Amino acid sequence: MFDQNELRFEMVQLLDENGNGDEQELASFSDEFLVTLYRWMRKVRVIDERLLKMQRQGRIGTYAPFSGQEAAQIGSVLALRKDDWIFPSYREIAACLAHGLPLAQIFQYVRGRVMGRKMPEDLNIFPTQIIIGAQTLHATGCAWATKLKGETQVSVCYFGDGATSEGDFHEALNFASVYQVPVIFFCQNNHYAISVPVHKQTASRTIAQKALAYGMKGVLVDGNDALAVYKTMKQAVEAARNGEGPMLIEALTYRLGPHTTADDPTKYRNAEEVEQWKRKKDPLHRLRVLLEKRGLWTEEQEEAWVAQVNEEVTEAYEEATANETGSIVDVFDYVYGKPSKLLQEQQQEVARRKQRKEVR
Amino acid sequence: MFDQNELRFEMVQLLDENGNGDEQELASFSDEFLVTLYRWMRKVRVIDERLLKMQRQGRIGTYAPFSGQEAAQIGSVLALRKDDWIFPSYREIAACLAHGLPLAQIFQYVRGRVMGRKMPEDLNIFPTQIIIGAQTLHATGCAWATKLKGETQVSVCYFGDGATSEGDFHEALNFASVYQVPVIFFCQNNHYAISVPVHKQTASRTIAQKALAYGMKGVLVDGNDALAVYKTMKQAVEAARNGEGPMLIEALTYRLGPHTTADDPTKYRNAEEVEQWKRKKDPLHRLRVLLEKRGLWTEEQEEAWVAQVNEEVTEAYEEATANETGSIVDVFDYVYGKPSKLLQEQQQEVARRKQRKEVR
Amino acid sequence: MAEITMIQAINEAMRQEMERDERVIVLGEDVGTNGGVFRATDGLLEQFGDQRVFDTPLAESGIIGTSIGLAVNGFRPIAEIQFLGFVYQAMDQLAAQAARIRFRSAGRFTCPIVVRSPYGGGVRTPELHSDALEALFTHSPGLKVVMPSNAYDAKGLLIAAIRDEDPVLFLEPMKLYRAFRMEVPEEPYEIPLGKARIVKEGEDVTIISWGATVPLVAKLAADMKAQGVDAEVIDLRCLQPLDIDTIMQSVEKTGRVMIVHEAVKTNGFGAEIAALISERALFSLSAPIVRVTGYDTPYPVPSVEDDWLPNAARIVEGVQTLMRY
Amino acid sequence: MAEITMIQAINEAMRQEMERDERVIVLGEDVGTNGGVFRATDGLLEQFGDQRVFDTPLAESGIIGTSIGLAVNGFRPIAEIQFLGFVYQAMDQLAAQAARIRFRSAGRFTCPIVVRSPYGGGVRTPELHSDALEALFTHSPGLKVVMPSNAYDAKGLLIAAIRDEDPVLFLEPMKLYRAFRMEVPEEPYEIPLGKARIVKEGEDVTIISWGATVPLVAKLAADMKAQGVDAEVIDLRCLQPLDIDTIMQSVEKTGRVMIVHEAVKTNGFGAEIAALISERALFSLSAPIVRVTGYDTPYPVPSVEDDWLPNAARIVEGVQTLMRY
Ligand SMILES: Cc1ncc(C[n+]2csc(CCOP(=O)(O)OP(=O)(O)O)c2C)c(N)n1
Ligand SMILES: Cc1ncc(C[n+]2csc(CCOP(=O)(O)OP(=O)(O)O)c2C)c(N)n1
Ligand SMILES: [Mg+2]
Ligand SMILES: [Mg+2]
Repeated sequence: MFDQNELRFEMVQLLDENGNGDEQELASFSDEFLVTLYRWMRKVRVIDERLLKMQRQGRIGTYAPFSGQEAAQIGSVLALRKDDWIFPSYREIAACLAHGLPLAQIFQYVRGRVMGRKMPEDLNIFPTQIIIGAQTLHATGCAWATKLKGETQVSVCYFGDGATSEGDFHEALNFASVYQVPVIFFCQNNHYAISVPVHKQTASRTIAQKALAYGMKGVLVDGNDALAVYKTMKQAVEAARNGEGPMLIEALTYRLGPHTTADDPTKYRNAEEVEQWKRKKDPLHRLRVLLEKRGLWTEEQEEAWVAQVNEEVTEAYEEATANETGSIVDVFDYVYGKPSKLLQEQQQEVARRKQRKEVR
Repeated sequence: MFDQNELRFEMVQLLDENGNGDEQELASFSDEFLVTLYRWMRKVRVIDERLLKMQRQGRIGTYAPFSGQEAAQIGSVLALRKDDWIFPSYREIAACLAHGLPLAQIFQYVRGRVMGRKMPEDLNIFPTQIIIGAQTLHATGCAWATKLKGETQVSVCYFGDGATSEGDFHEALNFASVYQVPVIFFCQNNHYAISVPVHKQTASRTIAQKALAYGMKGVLVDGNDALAVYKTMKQAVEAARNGEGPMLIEALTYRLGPHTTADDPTKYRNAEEVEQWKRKKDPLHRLRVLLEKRGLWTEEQEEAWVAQVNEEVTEAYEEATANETGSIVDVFDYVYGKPSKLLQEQQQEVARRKQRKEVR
Repeated sequence: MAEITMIQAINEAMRQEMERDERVIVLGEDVGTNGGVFRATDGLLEQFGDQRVFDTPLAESGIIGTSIGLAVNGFRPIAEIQFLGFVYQAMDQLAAQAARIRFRSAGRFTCPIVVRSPYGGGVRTPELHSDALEALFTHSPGLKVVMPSNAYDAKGLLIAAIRDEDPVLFLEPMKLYRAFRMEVPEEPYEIPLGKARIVKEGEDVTIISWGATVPLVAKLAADMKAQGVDAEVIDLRCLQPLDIDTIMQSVEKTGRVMIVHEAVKTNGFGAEIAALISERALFSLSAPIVRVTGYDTPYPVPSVEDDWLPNAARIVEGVQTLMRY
Repeated sequence: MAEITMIQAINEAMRQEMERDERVIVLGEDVGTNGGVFRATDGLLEQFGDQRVFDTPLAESGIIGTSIGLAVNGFRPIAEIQFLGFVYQAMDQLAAQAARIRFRSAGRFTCPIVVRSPYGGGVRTPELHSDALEALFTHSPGLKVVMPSNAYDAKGLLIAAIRDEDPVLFLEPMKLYRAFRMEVPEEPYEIPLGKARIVKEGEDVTIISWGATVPLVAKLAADMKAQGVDAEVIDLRCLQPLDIDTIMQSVEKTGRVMIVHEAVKTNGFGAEIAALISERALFSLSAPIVRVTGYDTPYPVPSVEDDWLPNAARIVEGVQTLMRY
């Protein structure tokens, strides 16, 4: 009889909520790395807050904030090589930035511009996925290609707790394990899929244990502990790179904001719960405590850094909006390599309308 | 870390390949039950062989034989109450017969007649499913309905090892466990999905362990041991009936014949392997040995029974073919409760053609 | 009579049917505690409890597939697909399973489920949230396809859909959810599935539309009247079953036809209507049929969607073209 | 030149492309050891090994979804969906993912995959093995849809499809796999996607068809000639892109049109063709367009399928009707 009551449950944690941890373990992280990690996390938090504000001002469209999940996203991406592939969903803006996506490009995306989902040519980031779970298969196929070519990139697929209920998640993990391809399934279990709490999503005690269904390895990690995430990811990525196959990582975290700017989270979760996570378990807090203990960070540095990032955001916004291109005429260029005659007719019609200023 | 190497693997077996087993355990089965069980298994084996022959004679269409899987199908169905629901795929003719489907109706089905998939009104059997895995969700929904109504039927879903790779399987087990509905997922792992061996289907060591992904219980049972199947199923069904939720049962068995009459199994498996299963592990053999040991069955009885079943088959075939009804005109009656005007027009056109004898 | 929005009408229809018939249940993503991402199911969990309203796991095939089992075993599920673009995930369960249960079982089993789903553009959604995919289902025998364009119709059609013995896809134009209010009777009523509505009678040209595009067409038809073109506007309301008689009567009268829909042009339901009309009334046509539709590209990003959707300029131009004959 | 069957031509096309381009790989259920349930991939595993030919797990969404990742990362996968009726399981990955990768990424990524799948009736298969579902995909921008009707075309079209930069759905009429042999050049050749083939020139009536129904139509057209009706028969070969010019030229000439396909009538691709013709050549039509198609029911059981499919009686009657005008 297989019964989850007989499984051993443990969660990888290096740094607890108060910034304490096993000294020897912590000593393995260089000062430089810790500062880089923290800078990234603070930076994306500022960006997230600015984007939220801009959405309220009507400068960008519906937005899915990621605050609270910085450790999971930054911690995991910093463990990657520049040429590794990542497969983001709508909530992985932090991961995309850390993997090299320019901020100005993010603005193209959140402003719904034609070129908004075009990733720069030298960046191995798949276009943002909206369909929950669909990217798990793309990541698996991409990693499969890497393996067949004898190359060494790893593919990292981001998704949420809700995504684990989709059939595609199942098919992806199964294929990945059957073919032993270098893909990491990185689940940010932020406790909710819009309004649905994870205990209504699945009766399994963890997401990580779902790996057992595929003969895959699964790890549960404290997703608000950037060091634990980094270390776990590093190990998983190196194993995958060495041909040891895929892994499922569950990073336990929490979305502090609404699902998107169209969502009212007070409908489905209470203020105390959110406060708990905000006050006690903030992923930035514990890292900052560690930095301060090591004398690596001060309030002045914090302020300067925040100011600098704010400046960057403003500049990127201005750059992105200064000469926004892309009109309805252009969308016809990206349906096929060569449009059919009937499609060309439609494009010509639209081009005429554009000349007549009927459309933009 | 979750790792299948840390799981404990065991398989329920009461009667080994030579008809031996724990005496006390075996004593719990009445003579009458053992004879009934064997009679059913022998009966459906004869039917399967006859159907295969009839297919070669062109009397019935493509056929998916089940020989080798009698213990799994009969053992599991005999553990059910008459009003329990079963959800068969194309290979579960034995299960359907044992649950009460008249043989004549089977002929309607395998001869591709219009009424061939109509289950009798008093029988809780879902129409045969062709789409691999799709019925897992129907069974879950049906069991959910039972629970909501406060009734006590159990739904039993049949499917193969290949079906476990489909997204629907995953979604079904997840829903079933989240809502704790009275459904048993009964997987006949016959080692192949057409030509694909189960080790190419999944990297998990068993199908049963996949239950862990859903916080469900999973059991591996010797699917060629009718007693083990019966006992395991009985326990699962009683638990489900008592509100203890769903279970996944993997019955390890083997398809002795081709996937269907259109399949050539020599393309993908060797004769020795088949011989092994045929000679050493036949599900009928070990039960017959037990019966003979108890003095419950003789060669004469065997011959008489086979002759009787053969007679039944001939009669059922004659009954089914004597007045085969159902024409192309009728199919329009089953698209909607009330056909649309445009559909009526089409039906009238066809009816005119029938009068003109252009169609049957 | 109260003036309510379409989303309120939809909510009211479900509530009243749940009060009337305890076999009616609601399931889908976020339909319970959250009351639906558009609040279509607001208050239902509170009123009917968690044995009639279910927040399901995030799995569309699962939602439709379990609904089939629920329906066959005595319930009348109303399943929500959160946005129609996600219905691709449930295509087998809808088009190959729900649609064919009656057929497959030669009438032994029926599958009375309603699949509600918001669709349609103009509201700046992320990718795959705006696609109009009705034509996938008009090509799937066994399914009914209903697409209301206003609060009154939405209530009456949804009640009829819930009471129907067959699976009904009920597609709600999200742009119209709160676009205007309308007098809607408080008591339950049915609008039979398969009856089109003549929004405006006219003599010169027939404009056929459904769902999201109807208010725009109706408004333009009113404007045109002032300019001397008397358009008849037909709101199909239901694509399957189709009210072929109302269409043909109008076409015979006007001889000029425009079809307006948001779905991409090629193989949209507009193609079927154009084909039916030219099959049945070719020689009554004074002019080629005009289709004003989405273009043959995937639904584009927010910054250009208004220029992709059928708009006033294209519709007016189309009518002018028709009147030139 | 060797005389080969369509299935041999398909096999040869894959083999030759795999020899030419090592990025071409094959994956699907039973395509390796078994060589495919119809033997389309026979011998490929032996020749190219298990790093180019893959027996996949039983999961259609998985097959298409991983093909997308393989394609974006440098391969040119040929994925088999064992029977077209199972494509519903992969609808999202096909119509919302593969079809939109280029669009979504504004050209950064392309998705050169070929999805091969047998379809069509008349061979007494179980349920959902015979459905003609091409219209679901002609309504899905970003996909190309190719449907050969003979060995020569199958080889040239499949090679073109494999070399194409966009996702191509390649639908093979299983009834024709071994129905007849044909001279097919041994060397690889391409038939450009989007060029129809005039099977028989004629003056009186245009019959448009594709895939499974073409041989029947061609045969009947030959018979009709003897009876004084000179039909032009067009085999579309490719529905997307569509050879609109060939269609229009023929229609302008004959003024009478019949469309024949196996798919159910409502919203089949015949509807789109009828709509296009009446949009572009209304006044050239002497008679209403006739569609001879599957009926608007699910594909029925074997004992009645021949009476459900377009057959000789219906096609001949349709031509007679057209000629009466
Ligand atoms: C196939 C599909 N179904 C439903 C949705 C609507 N939807 C968008 S986000 C979301 C919840 C996702 O939850 P989770 O996977 O936990 O990710 P999170 O938003 O928490 O990061 C839902 C239901 C969708 N985009 N795609
Ligand atoms: C969705 C779907 N994909 C593919 C098929 C074709 N097919 C029919 S049976 C089969 C193998 C099924 O294997 P398994 O689940 O192990 O059942 P078994 O035949 O061994 O009883 C396949 C691939 C199908 N019927 N449905
Ligand atoms: Mg979540
Ligand atoms: Mg099997």
